[in-house]
Amino acid sequence: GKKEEKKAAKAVAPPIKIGVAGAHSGDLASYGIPTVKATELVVKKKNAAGGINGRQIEVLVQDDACKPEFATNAATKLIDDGANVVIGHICSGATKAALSIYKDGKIVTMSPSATNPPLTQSGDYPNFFRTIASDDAQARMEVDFALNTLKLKKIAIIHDKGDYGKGLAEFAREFLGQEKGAEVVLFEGVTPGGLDYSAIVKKIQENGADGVIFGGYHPEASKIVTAMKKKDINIPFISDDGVKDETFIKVAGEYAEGVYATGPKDTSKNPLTIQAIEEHKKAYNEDPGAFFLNAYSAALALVNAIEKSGSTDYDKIVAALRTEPVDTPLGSIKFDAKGDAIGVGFSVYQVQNGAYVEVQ
Amino acid sequence: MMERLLDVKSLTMDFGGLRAVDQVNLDVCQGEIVALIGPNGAGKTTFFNCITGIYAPSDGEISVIPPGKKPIRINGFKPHKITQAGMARTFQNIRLFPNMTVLENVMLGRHCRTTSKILGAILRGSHTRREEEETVDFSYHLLEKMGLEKYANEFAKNLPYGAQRRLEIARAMATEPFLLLLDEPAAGMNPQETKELDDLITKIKNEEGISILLIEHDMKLVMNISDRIFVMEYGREIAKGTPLEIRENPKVIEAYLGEEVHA
Amino acid sequence: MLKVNNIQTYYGNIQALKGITLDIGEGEIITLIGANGAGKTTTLMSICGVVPPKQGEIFFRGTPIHNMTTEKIVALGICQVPEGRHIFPGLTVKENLEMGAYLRTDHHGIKTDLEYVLDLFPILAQRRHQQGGTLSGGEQQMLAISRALMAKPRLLLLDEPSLGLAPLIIQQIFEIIRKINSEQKTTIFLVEQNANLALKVAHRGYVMENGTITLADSAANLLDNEDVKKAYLGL
Amino acid sequence: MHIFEEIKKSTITAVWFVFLTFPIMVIRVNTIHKTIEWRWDNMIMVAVGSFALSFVWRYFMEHRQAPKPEAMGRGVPWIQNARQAIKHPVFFYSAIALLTVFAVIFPFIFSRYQVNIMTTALIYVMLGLGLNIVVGLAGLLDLGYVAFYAVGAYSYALLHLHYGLNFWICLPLGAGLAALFGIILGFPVLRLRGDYLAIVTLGFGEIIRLVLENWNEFSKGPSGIAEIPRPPIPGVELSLSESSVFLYFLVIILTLFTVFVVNRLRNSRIGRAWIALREDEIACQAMGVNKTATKLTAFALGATWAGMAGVIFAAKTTFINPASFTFLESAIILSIVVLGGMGSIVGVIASALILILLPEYLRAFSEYRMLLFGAVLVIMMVFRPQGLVSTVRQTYQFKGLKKDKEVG
Amino acid sequence: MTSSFFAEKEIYNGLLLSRTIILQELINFLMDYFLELLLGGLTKGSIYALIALGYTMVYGIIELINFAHGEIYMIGAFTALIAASILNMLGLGQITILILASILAIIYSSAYGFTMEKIAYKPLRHSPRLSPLISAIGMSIFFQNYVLLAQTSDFLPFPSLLPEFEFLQPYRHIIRSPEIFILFTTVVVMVLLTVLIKFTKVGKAMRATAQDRKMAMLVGVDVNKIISMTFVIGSSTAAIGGVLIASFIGQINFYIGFIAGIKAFTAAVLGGIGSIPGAVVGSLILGCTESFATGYVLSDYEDVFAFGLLVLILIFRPAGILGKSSSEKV
Ligand SMILES: Nc1ncnc2c1ncn2[C@@H]1O[C@H](COP(=O)(O)OP(=O)(O)OP(=O)(O)O)[C@@H](O)[C@H]1O
Ligand SMILES: Nc1ncnc2c1ncn2[C@@H]1O[C@H](COP(=O)(O)OP(=O)(O)OP(=O)(O)O)[C@@H](O)[C@H]1O
Ligand SMILES: [Mg+2]
Ligand SMILES: [Mg+2]
Repeated sequence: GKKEEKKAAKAVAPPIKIGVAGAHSGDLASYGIPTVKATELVVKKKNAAGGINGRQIEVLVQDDACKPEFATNAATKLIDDGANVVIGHICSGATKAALSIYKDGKIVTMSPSATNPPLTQSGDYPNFFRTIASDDAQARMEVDFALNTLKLKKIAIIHDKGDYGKGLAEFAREFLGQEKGAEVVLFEGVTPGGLDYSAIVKKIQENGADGVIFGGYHPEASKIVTAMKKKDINIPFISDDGVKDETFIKVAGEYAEGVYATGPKDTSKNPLTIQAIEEHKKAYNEDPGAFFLNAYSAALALVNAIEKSGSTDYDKIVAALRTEPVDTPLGSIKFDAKGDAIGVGFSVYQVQNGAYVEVQ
Repeated sequence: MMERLLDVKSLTMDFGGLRAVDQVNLDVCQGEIVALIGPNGAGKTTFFNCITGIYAPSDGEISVIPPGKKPIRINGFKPHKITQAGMARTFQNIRLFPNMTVLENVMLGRHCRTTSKILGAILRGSHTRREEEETVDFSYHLLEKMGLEKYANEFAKNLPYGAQRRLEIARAMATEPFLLLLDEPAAGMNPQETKELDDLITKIKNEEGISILLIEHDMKLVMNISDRIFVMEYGREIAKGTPLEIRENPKVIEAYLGEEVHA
Repeated sequence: MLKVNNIQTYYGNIQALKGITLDIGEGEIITLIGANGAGKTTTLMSICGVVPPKQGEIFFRGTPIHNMTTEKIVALGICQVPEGRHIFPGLTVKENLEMGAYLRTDHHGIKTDLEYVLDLFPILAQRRHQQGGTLSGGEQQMLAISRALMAKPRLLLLDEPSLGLAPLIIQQIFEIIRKINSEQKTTIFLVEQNANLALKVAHRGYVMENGTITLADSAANLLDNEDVKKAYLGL
Repeated sequence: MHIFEEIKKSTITAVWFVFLTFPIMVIRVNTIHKTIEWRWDNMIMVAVGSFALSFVWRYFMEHRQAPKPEAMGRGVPWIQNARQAIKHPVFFYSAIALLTVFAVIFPFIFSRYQVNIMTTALIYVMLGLGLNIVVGLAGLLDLGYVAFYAVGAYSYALLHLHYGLNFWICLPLGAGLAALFGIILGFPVLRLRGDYLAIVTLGFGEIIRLVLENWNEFSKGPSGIAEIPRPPIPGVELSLSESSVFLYFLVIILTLFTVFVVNRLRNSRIGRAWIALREDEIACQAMGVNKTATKLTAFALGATWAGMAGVIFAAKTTFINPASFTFLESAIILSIVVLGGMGSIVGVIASALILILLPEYLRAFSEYRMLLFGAVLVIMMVFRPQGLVSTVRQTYQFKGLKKDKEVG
Repeated sequence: MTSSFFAEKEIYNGLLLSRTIILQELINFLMDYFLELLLGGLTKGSIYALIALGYTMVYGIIELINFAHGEIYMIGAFTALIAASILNMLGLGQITILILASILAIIYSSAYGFTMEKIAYKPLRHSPRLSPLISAIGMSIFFQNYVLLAQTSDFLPFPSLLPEFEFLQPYRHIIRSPEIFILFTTVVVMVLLTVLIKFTKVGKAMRATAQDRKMAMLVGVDVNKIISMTFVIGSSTAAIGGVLIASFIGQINFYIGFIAGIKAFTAAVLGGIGSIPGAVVGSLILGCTESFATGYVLSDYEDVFAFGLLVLILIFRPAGILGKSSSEKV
């Protein structure tokens, strides 16, 4: 009797729905798909352990191809389908387009990868959170590192024309302009997906740069680094989170040696990280892709907030996100009033002997 | 002396090294049917293309003189300007608008004689409506004259060959030319149909007052209807005159006619 | 040689041939005359498999060809000079002629034949390296006929070969027809508007009206036939 | 015997596809980890799938409306039997009435998501009809149509950002600016033929996008422009869902306006000149049509509609960045026109609804969505090569010069 | 920090010498820059060319802008990667792997090209001209997502299969053997294709088919076979491109075909679509334009320059650089 009742109650309790939105098709799919996988891993584990407060979790996946118009459709669709919280979107542009809809629907949204500063800093989107540092924070760190540690004087800033890479590059230029003792000798964008970057590399050399700051993702970075090394241009190459990715090292191989990249504090020894990557390997038989840990952390943070607040109420979740720290692969994090993660320390890494090593 | 309508002086056309038309002089007067004949590749079609603006001639002077108006030098004019000036043509290889109806083909000929613009087309004011009605009216009557009215709403491409030829003539006439250029109108017609064409062309001349310049290989037709004949060979003019004169001209017989017609 | 047995051919839903029966003996010149739109071109296209008949049979030297693809039919030795010339506009005159000999492998023979046709039409020899598409109408017609001659077919189908040609050349074309028929024993099936000339050169003739054959007789008899005279000879 | 033949054919197909998909479907290498995975189950799936599908494919191939063999020189007559039925007034008007009622109550019976995607689809109807003028009527293959769409969207965004102009002013302004761009592009390129024109327009589309991406000072670059206001009603505050309903009706009205205009243009002096130019440029000029001017009007008019759609698009998403204006977008709009049946209004509307709503409804298949979309494009083209609706030209009757219109 | 070999250093040294030498050095230096940009441009151009050749062939015969051609190239690269990985495990030598992987890539790309033609284009032979274009766009989307789903969305490193020649080592900052290899292959493929099309019987049949399909049938050409063959040849060049380019760049994913395809198509049109040498010339010009635009102006706008050049050239030569403007006889 009693047992059955309990079962029934469990079955009746409606599931908690987590929406996952991002690019799952098109050229940027590789940045969106890992997020889906991360969320699914977290949710599977949680469900196996009995769900959140006895409620199972359901994942709703929506593709936006990183396009604003699809993003708004995906957002309305998620709201229609009853999503309680959303992980996404992947690109800053799509995120911006979708946010006002989530805001209107009172849905907490947490992006693992949208780095555009105004998303949090403008204060327009109180429902927005992210587990990645904003462009300006990373740019600040890169610039400081370039000036203070590497003592560079003439810096070439290269970007991939995307909202992430270019945004970051713009900040780097701004910060360098404020500092004395260094100048930006080159500020240019390369065509993403280009077949050959030897011309821009040659130009870097031509302008006498003694260091490069690159804003963008690893495919372009590895092509540029390779071209530089092949032309014997051995100047420091500093990049961002989009490059601090195992794939970069594998693709660029020996040419990756010596490249700097900023990223969340060394998490590779964090047991949660090791565990998350193991889970991924087991489930998908391959290494996780870009922003996987950020997404994994976002999922953990949201699950935690719902669990701690004991409800799916918007205000309660927001409060819990701000007050309840949660252990994630990125460290123990909670969120500040604007929505940026506190506790995600950032450091500078360098590729040494085929692995990223924290240098600062 | 009849009024001149078309006056071509030493027209020359080169294609790379090939001189297709070489210093040809030709004129057409009011109320005349003039024929242009000559062996294959003599440059007749090229001559037409030059005076209708499809090719820009290498050298020479082309003027048209609309009846009662001043001469217009049309060298280098775009084709539509020339048509507007009053000279319309047909093509050796039929060039209709295959996926438009027969009536619409003719209505297109009215394009340069009508004026309604985009806004008119959208708002369809009284002017546009009237103009449209007139266009339909005019075109339909033209089809009747050419004996094509039963095909009015057929697609042009589905017409029998002879009807297509006549439709091309009708379309050209819709532009209200004073001079009509016909390039081998009888090609592909059997003797019976050629006879009908003969009557039609004469009718156009007499009833519509349109003068005609035609290229044709059917000597029966040419000799029957033309007032004057120009003969070309290798781009040059080798003879001109009345049908009788041409028929007897040994140069023409040797180059073009052969013995049969003579006999 | 060729037996056409009650074929019916459609364009979409429109029936162009309503049961055509013909036969052509080895070494004959047969002509098919009829008004515009009677279905002459369609008959030729059906024989070549371009517009395959929906019903009926066609045999070429005993082989059924009504279900074959065009290139297989052509390989059996049937060749057509189509209505509208269909010169390959971007190929030079010489290349056009070589395409005519596409299925032949005797290089030597091709070469002599090339010389032969260029001899027949000196203007083509002059234009040898000009692109086919820029030739004058009559030149194209000559090229189309020459191209067919290059194939050395057993059966030559000619669709209005005199179209657009100067009187002198027309005479020459008909001479050639007679010549290849008598010298090379090529069988010829001739569709012509110029019925007068056609009937003079042919052995037998068919008259076609609205997709059916209305008359079949020897050429001489047809020339004398009053109806034919009135309808097709313009007398 | 017959069945045996069929099975043999399908077996061959299956074997071929197993061979074809072997490296991609069965083996998966990861050069990062130097692992190789063999997925034999996929092979079985391919074998079974292609075996079964080949039956379906052949069945439909045999039953599809065989492309009419076109004999040399002349075309095929158009047979339109079904059209007669549709033309019947009772049927026609009741269908119209039903549609109207449906359109009006639509936002009130369906969710906001449905309303939103319907709005998007209608925007594409406008785009399709606009491009239809250029491609379908005038026969100019434009692969960079999205450029004008971008011009419209950015006009609104930037004019609002810098000058605070509101939606209602920007709507005509955006359309006008796009038309201007159409003319600017048109002048140099209109003498190009066919596919050369296509690639230049493609290039033009890319240039516009690249400029928007690179010229931060002007367009805010890749990070885009946010907070673009939705269309306001003066004096009324709209909630988000109210304003999406309002937008929906606005787009319905504009779509009707588009249909009206395109229909009128098509059966006018200008429309005939466009079609004639498409059919035979040389003959058309020789009949007294000014080629340049006529083509330019087609280009400019087509662009106008793209511009208008762009303004609405910006107002709908409230955020725009250059990522929305890629070549793929042009390709999809072109697909709408071709799939609809070139020059046909009803066809374009139908195919816009299909092609835009389809990926949305395919969301249920998540990752297979785009795969299916690609396949659907191919299949629809293969089975309806002439488009959903083939155009019929207007016919006229002459008894008392009364016109009998027929709209395709 | 290893400081680079700075060009300035040379100039600085020059200061110690006479002014004329400075000038000389400066000129050398500028020439050096120019030369390197040029070589970079040529390399990039020949990369485009390998894909553009297939585009042009297919266009030449059925007047279809085969948007899925880039995807065939991508599939070629993936096949080569898969083959190379397996062969590598078997412990074969680099050259052997290169050859075997290329052969497999060619076989599979051709098979895909062949099948694609049969499914998506052949049923559309008698359709309006734009229908196959849409079908091609559909194919392109399909193939991208097919590889995305069956393989991965990530970039995968591609082993560098191309041999390094010892004797080029001293000049390696200017040009390296992979680049020479690519340039060389492009030229060889171009010459072979030109000979095939211009001078062989098959080539003539291809051109005839392109110009008048029905007439080609009437002179005995098996049109279906010729078209299939064109697709097979075009796809093979794409596969060769796939192997060479991927091992030059070092990474591939499912999207590389689309980007390269658009550029290659542009190049083919620039050179005069349908013309084999045109495709190569157009590609080289495009590659150099991009290189110089980056080197001397601004790389942000390199594509703007590329397309701008396209527009300019087409305005003055409406049928591309080597394309024959087929003046229609009226
Ligand atoms: N665009 C062109 N390029 C090169 N040569 C040309 C071109 N157009 C015509 N020709 C050549 O110019 C000559 C004259 O051609 P045209 O068409 O004027 O002859 P025609 O007198 O009309 O002959 P036909 O009676 O056979 O039609 C021909 O030899 C032809 O080959
Ligand atoms: N492609 C086509 N589509 C539809 N109907 C066609 C097509 N081609 C020909 N027809 C029709 O078929 C009938 C026979 O045409 P065909 O061309 O065989 O006649 P023909 O005797 O060769 O006439 P001509 O003397 O004009 O060459 C005609 O009524 C014609 O309108
Ligand atoms: Mg002529
Ligand atoms: Mg005929």
